Amino acid sequence: MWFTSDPTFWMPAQASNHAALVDNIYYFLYWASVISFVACMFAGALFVLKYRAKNINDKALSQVDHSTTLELTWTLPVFAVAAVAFYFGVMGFVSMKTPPDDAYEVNVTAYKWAWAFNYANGHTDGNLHIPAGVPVKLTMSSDDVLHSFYVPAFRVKQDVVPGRYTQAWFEVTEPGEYQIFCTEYCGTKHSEMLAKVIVHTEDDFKKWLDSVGNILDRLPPEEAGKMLMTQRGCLACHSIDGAKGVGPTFKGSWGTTRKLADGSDQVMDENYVRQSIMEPQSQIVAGFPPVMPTFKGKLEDREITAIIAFIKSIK
Amino acid sequence: MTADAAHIVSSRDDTYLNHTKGLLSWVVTLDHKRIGLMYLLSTALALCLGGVFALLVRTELWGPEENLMSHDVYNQMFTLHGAVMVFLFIIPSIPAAIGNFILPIMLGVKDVAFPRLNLASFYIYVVGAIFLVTSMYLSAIDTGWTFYTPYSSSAQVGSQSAVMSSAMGVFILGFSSIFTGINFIATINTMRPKGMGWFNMPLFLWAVYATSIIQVLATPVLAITLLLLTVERAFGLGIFDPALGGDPVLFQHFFWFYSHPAVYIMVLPAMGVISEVIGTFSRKRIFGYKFIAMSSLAIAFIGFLVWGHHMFTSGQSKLASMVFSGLTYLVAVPSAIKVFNWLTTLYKGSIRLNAPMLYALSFIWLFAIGGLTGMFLGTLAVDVHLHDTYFVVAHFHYVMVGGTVMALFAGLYYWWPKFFGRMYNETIAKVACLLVFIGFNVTFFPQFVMGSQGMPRRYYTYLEQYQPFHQISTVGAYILGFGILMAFAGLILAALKGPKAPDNPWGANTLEWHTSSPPPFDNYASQPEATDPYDYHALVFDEKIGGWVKVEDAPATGGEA
Amino acid sequence: MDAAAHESHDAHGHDHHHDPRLAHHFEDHQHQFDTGKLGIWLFLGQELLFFGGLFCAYSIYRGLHPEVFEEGAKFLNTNLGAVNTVVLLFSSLTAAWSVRAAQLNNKKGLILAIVLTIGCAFGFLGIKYVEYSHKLHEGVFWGQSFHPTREILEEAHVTPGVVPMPAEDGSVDPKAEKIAMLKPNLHTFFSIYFMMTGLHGIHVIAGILVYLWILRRAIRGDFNSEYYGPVDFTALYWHLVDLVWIYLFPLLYLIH
Amino acid sequence: MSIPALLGTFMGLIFLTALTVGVHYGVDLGGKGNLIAAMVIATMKASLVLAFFMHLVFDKRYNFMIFATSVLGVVLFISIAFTDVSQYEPMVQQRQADLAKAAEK
Repeated sequence: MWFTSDPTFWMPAQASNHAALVDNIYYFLYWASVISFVACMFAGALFVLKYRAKNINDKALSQVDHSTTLELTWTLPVFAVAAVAFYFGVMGFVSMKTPPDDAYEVNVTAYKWAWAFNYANGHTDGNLHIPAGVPVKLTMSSDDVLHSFYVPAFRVKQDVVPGRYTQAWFEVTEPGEYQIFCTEYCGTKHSEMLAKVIVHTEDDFKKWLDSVGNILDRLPPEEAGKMLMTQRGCLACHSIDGAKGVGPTFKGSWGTTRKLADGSDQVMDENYVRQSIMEPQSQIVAGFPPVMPTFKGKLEDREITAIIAFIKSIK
Repeated sequence: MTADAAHIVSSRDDTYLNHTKGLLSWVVTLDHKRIGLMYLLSTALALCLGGVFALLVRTELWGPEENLMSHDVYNQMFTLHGAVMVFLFIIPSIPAAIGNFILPIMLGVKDVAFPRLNLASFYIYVVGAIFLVTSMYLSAIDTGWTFYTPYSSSAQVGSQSAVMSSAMGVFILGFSSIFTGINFIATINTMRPKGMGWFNMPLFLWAVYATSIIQVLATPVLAITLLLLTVERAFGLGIFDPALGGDPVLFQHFFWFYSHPAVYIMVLPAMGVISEVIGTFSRKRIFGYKFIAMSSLAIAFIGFLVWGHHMFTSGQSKLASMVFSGLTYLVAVPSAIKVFNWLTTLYKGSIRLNAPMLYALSFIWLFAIGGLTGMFLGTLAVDVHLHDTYFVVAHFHYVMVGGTVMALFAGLYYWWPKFFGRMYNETIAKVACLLVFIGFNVTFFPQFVMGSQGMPRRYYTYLEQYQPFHQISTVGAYILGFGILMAFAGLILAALKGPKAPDNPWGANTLEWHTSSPPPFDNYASQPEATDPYDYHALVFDEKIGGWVKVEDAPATGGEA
Repeated sequence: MDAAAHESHDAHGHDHHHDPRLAHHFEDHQHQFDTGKLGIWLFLGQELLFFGGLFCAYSIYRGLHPEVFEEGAKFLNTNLGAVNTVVLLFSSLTAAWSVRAAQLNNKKGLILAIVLTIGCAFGFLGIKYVEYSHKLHEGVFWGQSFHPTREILEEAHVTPGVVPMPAEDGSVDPKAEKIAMLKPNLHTFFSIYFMMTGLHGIHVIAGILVYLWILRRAIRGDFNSEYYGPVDFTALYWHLVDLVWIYLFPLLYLIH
Repeated sequence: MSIPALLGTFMGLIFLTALTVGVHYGVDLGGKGNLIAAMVIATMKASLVLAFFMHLVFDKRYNFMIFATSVLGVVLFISIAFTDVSQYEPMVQQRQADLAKAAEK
């Protein structure tokens, strides 16, 4: 069963260099478990049926109550299976934790409730774009609470911890799209902190990287703003169609007056938006939780201008 | 043992149940049996409360959309489910409820070593429970039962005060657990009867002894952890909160130093119950007594060395992960030894399939699956894939619910005649057992599959590919819930209306069966001398009283085959 | 309480002992004493693990940031710490003496020893109060509340740059303060200092309360050479409080 | 316990306290020398208290075993947690340095 890289009943398709390795140990344990479980339960059922008391006063056929030989005999296979699993588990783990020196590096920031993948050319994206056939190393940190980067198809998982870096690496052979989950509980929209790994061929990846650089120069500000807000996860909480989210919707919001949590009124203008991006907790709209992370130092001035242009355009 | 009859001097009409009357006589009682029953009542209520949360969670997960509740309410529900089940139900259930009742009688003494401390620990439990449950009114915690920082230490939606209230609740509950542990160790150490050396002790006592060691040595670390968390939350200490230079991974070390051994607080006493039940209903000496006894101690001690296997993906160092993985396998050996010995006990036995035995056999089935899947999670590379998915959820439910709840019912049905002097209805008990067994497997087995397929835990909504598994699981949860209600109904019905139970309905030879059912207030007039607890052939079934008596006390025409 | 009292006295018809201080489930005083002693040692065992958590946090932060602890210790008054050590050691002596007095049926000596122990405990808390109030008055708090005044920073000769020095008017550059708090720093030292000494202080207060109860029973004449368990057990607890301080003193005050 | 034993223990404790303060003020043992000296002296003091004031030398062995097990638990807890944290410490320091740099801006 484990010679296939296609999805099976138990495991999703194998898409990274780690996957076959993990699956081999998984299926080793799986068959060891199935065999020992069936053997034990079969023996148990057999004994229960065969030695059932017919008369309540029937004595047991034997009162033998110990055998050191027997104890050792069944301890040994347990040890053996454990030793094999331990050995391969450690070998696999070490290789998963040791990125090659020539790996392509992407910086990852996790925050409630989105991912930011940061490339050397300054571009930040909400999905992870990587080239196929090249080892990729992620250096990750969180801005707020614990998150965890998980791609089932890669068999890769690593917690993303605030105040420190953690790392993960993998190499994907075939281009395609794969699901990223957050697997460390992080609050309200933990289950919607999803993203995709988009694996390009090496050439396509280069083209993509060039095309996403300098969007501010290439696109009109409204479109650049929309791209930025999608990539940075703003739209995960603020809808643009009027739906109620964790934060207020942007639909038709520009220029309106809103009530803040401290009771004062505030017009939705440039200053307000800028302030809310830099210091979100300072002017919370009444009725919404104070959960937005700050983007201070993460968005350039020009980028904020583009975002404002986009918000203005949502009628 | 001719003097045996003399031990039971109290007249049968004077039992611990009617020795004194009125609510007050229960509220301030120092009698271990009544305290045990009060624990039983409270933990049973906690089980029902936690069960309601579980059903709400499962119902919400029927589909990926919003069915019953919003994100935030869902997060509070699974947190409360975990916290209530772990701290209010599983940890105190078998040791504090059954242990309190049975342990002194098994030792042939009048009470535990420190009766006042025993009552105090019950009230500490009640106070802790009030704190924990109050957190629901303070808009409920949503941190998960693990209280991971910095989520728990930084401001969250509506959970500001709830985290502190629950953390203090669990802090207080910890002391209840510690005091129970101290009490049991002191009792077993100094109050064993004549003739009961360490290796003549019934295995249940070994299991409780091992459990108590963990309670005394691990729980204080949980207490200090939650105290630090509370102070962190209130005053911003910066020990665990990275915004102030603290270390959230250190919190996990603190938390799991207790919470991993705590898993054995939950399952060891369950194993003790099973060891008693299997022997009795096979009418055969338990196989490998010393191995079972020592494996309890081994599990307790190794349990202190494996906490880091909860942290393989948390940012723990490579070195620590490898060491912890290696040590984790050491737990597999004593656990496997127990299972093999129970099965071997059945061989050439004289097996009776009364309800306690059925629950015990179900326990072996479920615990075997729980234990084997534990091997997957102890294996480093595989755990990276499975960690924090439904595979883990299924694994620990198989061990903790499959294990503890099955053993709890095995123990309750086994000792119920002793508790109340009344027999239960076998049909109700067996049908309930079947429902619980089926419901449990239907609920949790699909979770292994979807976990392997990558479904993360603590998810409010999910990708559509997982929906069939979630739906099977939800159906199973309702069967399981119904089965548990029925099991309780069987017990309540028996306590109220059951036919009178003989002193020794099962032919077991541990000391508690040598006193009357229900026991007199004093248990024994003077401490009886211990006999071999597993010498089943010293007893014969007496048709007239419907129970078992000593061979020498049996009527001459006794039904010896 | 009536029902409980009723139970324990009316426990069984043929009472084979009449000493109300001997619980009905023990064979004799020695049995009761041994069991109680085992119980109190188990309790002390859990106390060790309880403090162990704080010692763990201490070891990790000191091991990785020794410079922070060197700076932090400069704020502490070694002389007061040493005096407090002696006070606590003396109280341990009197506590041990109280056990001896009880064993010898010396009621006066017992009362005197307990009074001296309680007195020392109050003395210890008094000195601790002086230390705490000085620090808190100068803004030396724990964690995020750590805002030391210029005066105390100069008084402690803190190495420049470790924490931002407040300006003449007492104001602090918020940016500098935020940066200082990003990693373990003096605020972490004082979190640990206040947690450890605070928890120890709570144990001292608990010890005082228990000793007041023991004092009352001693005056009533409850204890004699046959029954002195509670005196012994309380003394054991008190020695543990001393034991913790024996480590806290060098770990917090004696850092180069 | 006899009076000489009580007083002797107490004098020993006072002497060791004076010694540890004296070493602190008077001697620089370099590196971790002073820490080690302070801990050795503290452990000697603790042993005195345990052995005599808490009568462990006269007591049942089981009580000593409880105490020793607890100490072992604390030592295991601290040493394993410490080993792990110091292993990943570089990842922490790097991030904290980067955060400080970002905050400077």
